[in-house]
Amino acid sequence: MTDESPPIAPIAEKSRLASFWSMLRADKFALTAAIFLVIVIASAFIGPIFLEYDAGRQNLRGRNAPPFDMERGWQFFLGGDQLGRPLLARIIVAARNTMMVAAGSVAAAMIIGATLGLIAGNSRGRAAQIIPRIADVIMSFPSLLLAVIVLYTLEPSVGNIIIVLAITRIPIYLRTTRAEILEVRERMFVQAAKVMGASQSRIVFRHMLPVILPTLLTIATLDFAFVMLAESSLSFLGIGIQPPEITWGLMVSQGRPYLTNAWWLSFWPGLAIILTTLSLNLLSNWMRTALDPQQRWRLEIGGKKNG
Amino acid sequence: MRSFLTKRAYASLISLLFLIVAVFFLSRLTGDPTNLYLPVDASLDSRERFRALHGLDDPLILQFGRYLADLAVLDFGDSIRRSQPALDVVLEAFKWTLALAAITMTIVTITAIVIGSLAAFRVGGLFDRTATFFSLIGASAPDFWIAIVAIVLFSVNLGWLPTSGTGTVWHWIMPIGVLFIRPFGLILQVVRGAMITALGSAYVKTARAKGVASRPIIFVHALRNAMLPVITVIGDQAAAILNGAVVVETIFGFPGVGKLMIDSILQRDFAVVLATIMVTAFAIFVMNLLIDLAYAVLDPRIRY
Amino acid sequence: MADHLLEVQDLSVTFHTVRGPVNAVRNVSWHLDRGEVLAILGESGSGKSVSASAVMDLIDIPPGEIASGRILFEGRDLLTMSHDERRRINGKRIAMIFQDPLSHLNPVYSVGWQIEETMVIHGTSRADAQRETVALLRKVGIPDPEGAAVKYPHQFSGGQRQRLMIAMALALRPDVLIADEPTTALDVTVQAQILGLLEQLQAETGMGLLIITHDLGVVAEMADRVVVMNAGEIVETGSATDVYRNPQHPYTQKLIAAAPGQGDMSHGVPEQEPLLRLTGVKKNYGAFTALNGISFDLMAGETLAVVGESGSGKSTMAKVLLQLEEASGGQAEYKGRDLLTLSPKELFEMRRDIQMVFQDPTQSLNPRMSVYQLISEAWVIHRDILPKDRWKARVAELLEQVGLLAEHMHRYPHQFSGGQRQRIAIARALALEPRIIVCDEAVSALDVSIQAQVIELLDKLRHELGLSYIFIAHDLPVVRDFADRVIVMQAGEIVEQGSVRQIFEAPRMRYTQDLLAASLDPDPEVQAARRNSRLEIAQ
Amino acid sequence: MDFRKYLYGSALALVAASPALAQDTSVTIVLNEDLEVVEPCESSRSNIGRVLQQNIAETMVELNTANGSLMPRLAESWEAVDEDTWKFTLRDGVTFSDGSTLDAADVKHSYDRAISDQIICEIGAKFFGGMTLDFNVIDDLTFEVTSDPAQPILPLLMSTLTIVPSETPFEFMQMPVGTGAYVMTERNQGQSIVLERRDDYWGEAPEVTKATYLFRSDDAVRAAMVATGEADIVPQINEVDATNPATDFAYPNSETTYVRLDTSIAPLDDVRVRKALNMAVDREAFLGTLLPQDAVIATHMVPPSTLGVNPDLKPLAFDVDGARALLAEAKADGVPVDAEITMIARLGNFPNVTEISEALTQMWGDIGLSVNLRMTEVAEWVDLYSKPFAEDRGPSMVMAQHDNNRGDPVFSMYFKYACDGLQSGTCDEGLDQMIADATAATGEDRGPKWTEVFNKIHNDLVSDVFLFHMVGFSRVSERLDFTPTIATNSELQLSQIKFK
Repeated sequence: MTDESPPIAPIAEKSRLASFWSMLRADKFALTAAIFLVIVIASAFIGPIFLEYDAGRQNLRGRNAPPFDMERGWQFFLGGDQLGRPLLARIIVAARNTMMVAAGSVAAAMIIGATLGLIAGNSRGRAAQIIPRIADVIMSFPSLLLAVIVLYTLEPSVGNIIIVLAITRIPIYLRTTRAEILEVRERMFVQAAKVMGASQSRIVFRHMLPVILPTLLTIATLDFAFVMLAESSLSFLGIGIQPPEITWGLMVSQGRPYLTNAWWLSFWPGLAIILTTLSLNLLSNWMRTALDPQQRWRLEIGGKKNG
Repeated sequence: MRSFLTKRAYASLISLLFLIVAVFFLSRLTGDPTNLYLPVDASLDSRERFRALHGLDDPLILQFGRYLADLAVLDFGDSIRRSQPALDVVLEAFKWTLALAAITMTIVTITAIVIGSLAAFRVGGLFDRTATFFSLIGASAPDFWIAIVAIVLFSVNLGWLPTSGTGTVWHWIMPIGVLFIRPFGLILQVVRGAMITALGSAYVKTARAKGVASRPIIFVHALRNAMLPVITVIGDQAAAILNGAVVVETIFGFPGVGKLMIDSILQRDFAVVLATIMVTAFAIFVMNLLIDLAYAVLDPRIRY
Repeated sequence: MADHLLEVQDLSVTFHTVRGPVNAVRNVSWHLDRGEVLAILGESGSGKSVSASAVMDLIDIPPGEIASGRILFEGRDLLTMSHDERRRINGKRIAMIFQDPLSHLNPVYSVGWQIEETMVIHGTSRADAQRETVALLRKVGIPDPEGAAVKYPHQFSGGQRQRLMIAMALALRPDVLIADEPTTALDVTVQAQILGLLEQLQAETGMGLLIITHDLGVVAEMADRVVVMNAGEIVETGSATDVYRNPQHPYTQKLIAAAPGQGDMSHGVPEQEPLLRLTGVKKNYGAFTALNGISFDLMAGETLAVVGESGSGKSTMAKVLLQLEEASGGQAEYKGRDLLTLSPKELFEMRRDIQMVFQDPTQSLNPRMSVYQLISEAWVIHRDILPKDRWKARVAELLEQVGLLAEHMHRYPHQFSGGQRQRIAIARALALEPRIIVCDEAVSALDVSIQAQVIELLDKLRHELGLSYIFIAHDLPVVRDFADRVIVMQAGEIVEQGSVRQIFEAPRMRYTQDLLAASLDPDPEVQAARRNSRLEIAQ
Repeated sequence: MDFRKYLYGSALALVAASPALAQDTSVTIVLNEDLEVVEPCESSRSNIGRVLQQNIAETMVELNTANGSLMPRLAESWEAVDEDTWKFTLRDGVTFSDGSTLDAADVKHSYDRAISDQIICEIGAKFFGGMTLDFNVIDDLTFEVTSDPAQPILPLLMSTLTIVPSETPFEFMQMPVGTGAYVMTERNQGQSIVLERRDDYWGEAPEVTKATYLFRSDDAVRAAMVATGEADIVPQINEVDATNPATDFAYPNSETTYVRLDTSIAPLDDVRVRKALNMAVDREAFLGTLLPQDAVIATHMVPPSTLGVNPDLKPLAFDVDGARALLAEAKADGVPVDAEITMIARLGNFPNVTEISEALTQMWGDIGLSVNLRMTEVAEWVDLYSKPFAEDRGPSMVMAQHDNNRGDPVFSMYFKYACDGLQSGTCDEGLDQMIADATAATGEDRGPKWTEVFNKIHNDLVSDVFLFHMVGFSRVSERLDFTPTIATNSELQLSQIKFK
């Protein structure tokens, strides 16, 4: 390949959004996943506005209504729960809390963990020694105890569950960020930036962070799933979110006693968790490619071929 | 090696001390064990006597000092609930958790490595896609849900396996099976990724040029190189089980530290909580040492 | 026809990629006889290694596909054999060594084990293999062969690793040895030793040797015949001497013309007050002394080359000068100030004046930034150079100045070839309008023809902008063409410095003489003469 | 490591067809939680009592829960000497499992242990607080007990005191010793306890020779274990799992659920609001839905078989409009009915507690009250349920479950209704006096006096929202002849289990 012939034809300049869209269309799995997630997020935003009342309305005499029965209205399409409330409506309404808990704790953990990791990775002083120890302590601190402490001293609100889950996830981001920074800070382009006189903060935010961000985002999408399951386990142990708040995890946990005679109570919210997790995994694979200029062509080319 | 060990032990000890302080004081925020231990209609007088008996009426800092002094002579205090030395209670439970963790992680490691390596050998093939898909699905389902469904299916409906308990090998199958799923999915992905890298590396090309057959290339040349990131994840997952597989232990009536931990937290049996944390922290410390040792064994470039 | 040892006939290999099928090689034919050295010469991407990979069954199918052709080994077509059959030939009858032996040796097994493995899989007993391994190690010149066998690849130097690779390849006395860029990235003196070893071993065993290289010097030193490849096709075949003396194809002509070390040497810049003066610069890493009192001057508009083998302290000197590493002692006087003791603010100002171009543009350009972002970052950092509304125009201007197009500014580094990337890196350095550019092996990773183009560019910019270069290189011919003055470094010290003519025509120090002697000339006759004189000296 | 033992063991177990029951006369019982200690003086805890009470450690007197009468057990007879002294005569020839013979000193020692400062036993704290008993040993088998203040129901109290040998030290036993028909032969913490029949028991030898207790906290698992043949008796299963009429029995478990109202804080200090709260609850709707069909709507704090219960009391009828009218009336008088009321319930208190709380919250919402549900974990709930209450608390209601299977209201009423009662949300001087009178009353007098107390609480004060007398479900293998009763909640006498 000679110097003067560019390896590929020039790419038409597209807006970032449009190019992302075409890359998304190139990956059918990721597209499906994205559509599903958009539906979930839309449910989280507008669902409670329209369905909050229906979702909370009990009907003790019509409990555990079986699914796929359209007579009682579309909201009962997935059946009714142990208090006769429509499952479909409840799943839609619960999307908000579920997403808030998962997104909130993952975002908080990522921001705090990555910040500490950046400090630990870039500092050569005492912080580099102390911060990893903090991670160790958090790692060994039993999350159940943390949950009970918060539950007892505060109250089991969505916000506090976010605190509990966020704290337990901080070490992952802290350790990953630190390890990546230790590697990235030796890279040639960081040196190049230094030679140009770039400030430390510019090097960190403009050069290091974009390089480690895909890794962090990949972990975050996987963590998102993990947090949903952890929240569900806390509910199972009785130290998670409490009714009348609802989350998918709580619904699975509450439906558990009925597994043998009304499977749909825990099945549908469980399916919602599985599908969301799966979608996030697929999307994270896609995102890893899309965010990497060196890999992006796979999707760009694919998009043209398919489009 | 010795200085490495000392340094590690020192760092762990400091972390552990922080942890003890944090757990000791934070756990006291969760209320007085007296109210939980005595019946709701016990008189205020008997409550006072109970507090005095267990030293709960002393200032917190005094209680902590006493605890540390006892700890210095390896006395972990007594369980209020069980009126036994806390360490005995914890070690008894830990035995079970250790067995569970060891067996589960051994099976997970072997299967994940074999399946992950084969998936990496034909990336994008049918085997690869199937393995990835099912490992993802399995890892996405709440574990208590899987556990109950498994009991209903395998014990009640099919009658193949006992529901719970620890009596025979058959009793271990379902708890291990449920615990297996999540680390398996994760480690499978890591093995697959690391093996794809390793199989694409230059030394594999050399091996092929030497005339080495496919199987030794995968399992001798590539695998040992791919193991480093895998071992890290194995360690993390094993630590998670050692810290207590609460849900699985609760459902299958498995007397491990996870169940002990949640019980003693809910019952405010602080000595047991602290002893549990210390025992598991020690176990994880030892395990991390073993992992570092494994690094050094697997990769001659690593020396401590 | 069938009397050739190894013969490739009409080989075409296609790779199916997401971007569609790519023809890696088309209708390639060559042959190799016993006792002969054939070189395949080509630049990166020419497909020069593909036919060798096909011989070794190293092409993954899919995505690769052998579209046509035959590969006859002793008259039998390898391509129609089963994998097992080919496995039995690989390593035993045909062996191969590679560029970059560190990554081609398995890092987690001892070198003894790896050499034994070759023998064991082809039927030697473990005990015999162990004995043989020690003998092999001794033969390829590894000191303490018994001890070396239980060591691991990372415990050897680059040259020793290539010797290990050779030992492994020769374990079963193969009929054919394929050496793919065997000496690239090695120091010149080590390169000469390795090539000497290959020559010697070939003479002993009478095997056919196929050398794949981009380096005319290696061809000149080694080859009986040469096959020149470009863009997947053979453009020219012939005896090494014929092809060099009388190239037929325009590509070959261009390639030979681009070979460095043939032009006029500089007469130097006029005597003047130095722009930069280093005095007694030291750098220690713990007990290890990386720089031991480096002193030199740099004039305005001058190209000062720093040569030496790896580990001589060349790059450390650059890092210290640019304050990427803190000096342990000494001064670097620039514009009346000591660069090594600047305050952060002064340092920031100094950054504008002294810039650097790194060896590997793939690594020195942030892969997640577009060309526009990469170049304009200079003005983000140094706000007073250029108002923002002129950035775009200036980036376009700079890109054109380094021989790229303005419309390239929205692309990302990976979309360019190696040479183009180095041009981007140069444009980035120019964005700050520096006085001095430190080029740390800036052209070493590039193909010959591109190397020449980049050197030409640097030369042009020097004249246009009055730049000074500190040109760190291990490749002497390039230095000969480009430098005004030369510093020779060894083990952290300057052993000799002088004008380029002085160094190349009358080197005073033994070390410099050795360096020059080890350097390969693209002319097979020159190289043959040197070889003879070496032999005479040895005798 | 133990696991190896299990590997070997499993090979044998396989041959023996895995979970089959080894002997015909042994039973396996699955409980929901392990015994933290195996100490007879703790056997008023239901998890401990179910294993130890009467099986290992016996009492002098046994309460017949069917009719509230007292039966002799280790004491052959008793009589009141005067107002505050009772005389007991012990059965002759009773031996402990350690070989020693039962005598009056053992009884005294058992009492001393129960109220000791050194071990704090639950029996002492629960039944013998606020009184002193003085033991006067007459001979080996006879003694007199003098109480201060006078205890008209002293024999009933003695039905709670488990008797241990006088050699027992003042620390919790690791191997319980008692006069019962069984001894503990094996204890694996967190997993199992094995009791085996004694040969030298004073009474008739029970049919069951060996009982293995297993501990499983998950409801579904426990139920499944009888279905799969791994166990014979599960005293507590979840109602939703009680699907097989051949094995699953409902039994009244002596628990009463109610919502305690804090009547000292507005708007709950207004009786109209309290009435409205009662009228808003559609109790019938719970039966057969969130609660078993067999649960009984409650009007008392104690089960219907208790002394003094007035069967004529009827709950306030479900009447949403009436409740709204009452609230409007109260509002007109300036009662802050719009104030947010916190409803506190305890996680896992009883099956469906969360759902029932949610349903109640909605029902109260339907009459226009603003009720906020707060599910808490047990420790916090105990704090909120018991005095001293927080100073700055808002209006609150606590859902609770109360267990009185002793047949006499005295074990409930002071705690739940007196001004100084630890869990009382009420303070009424008249009621205090009536409770004191009834407590002191003896003989025929006692029942009617309690009835007056019940009437006042239910009709005048309306100090709670009574919900239900609960039923539990148990699953019993078809090979056994055993029917759970109201006593099953706190004790499970192996001697009552017969084989078909």
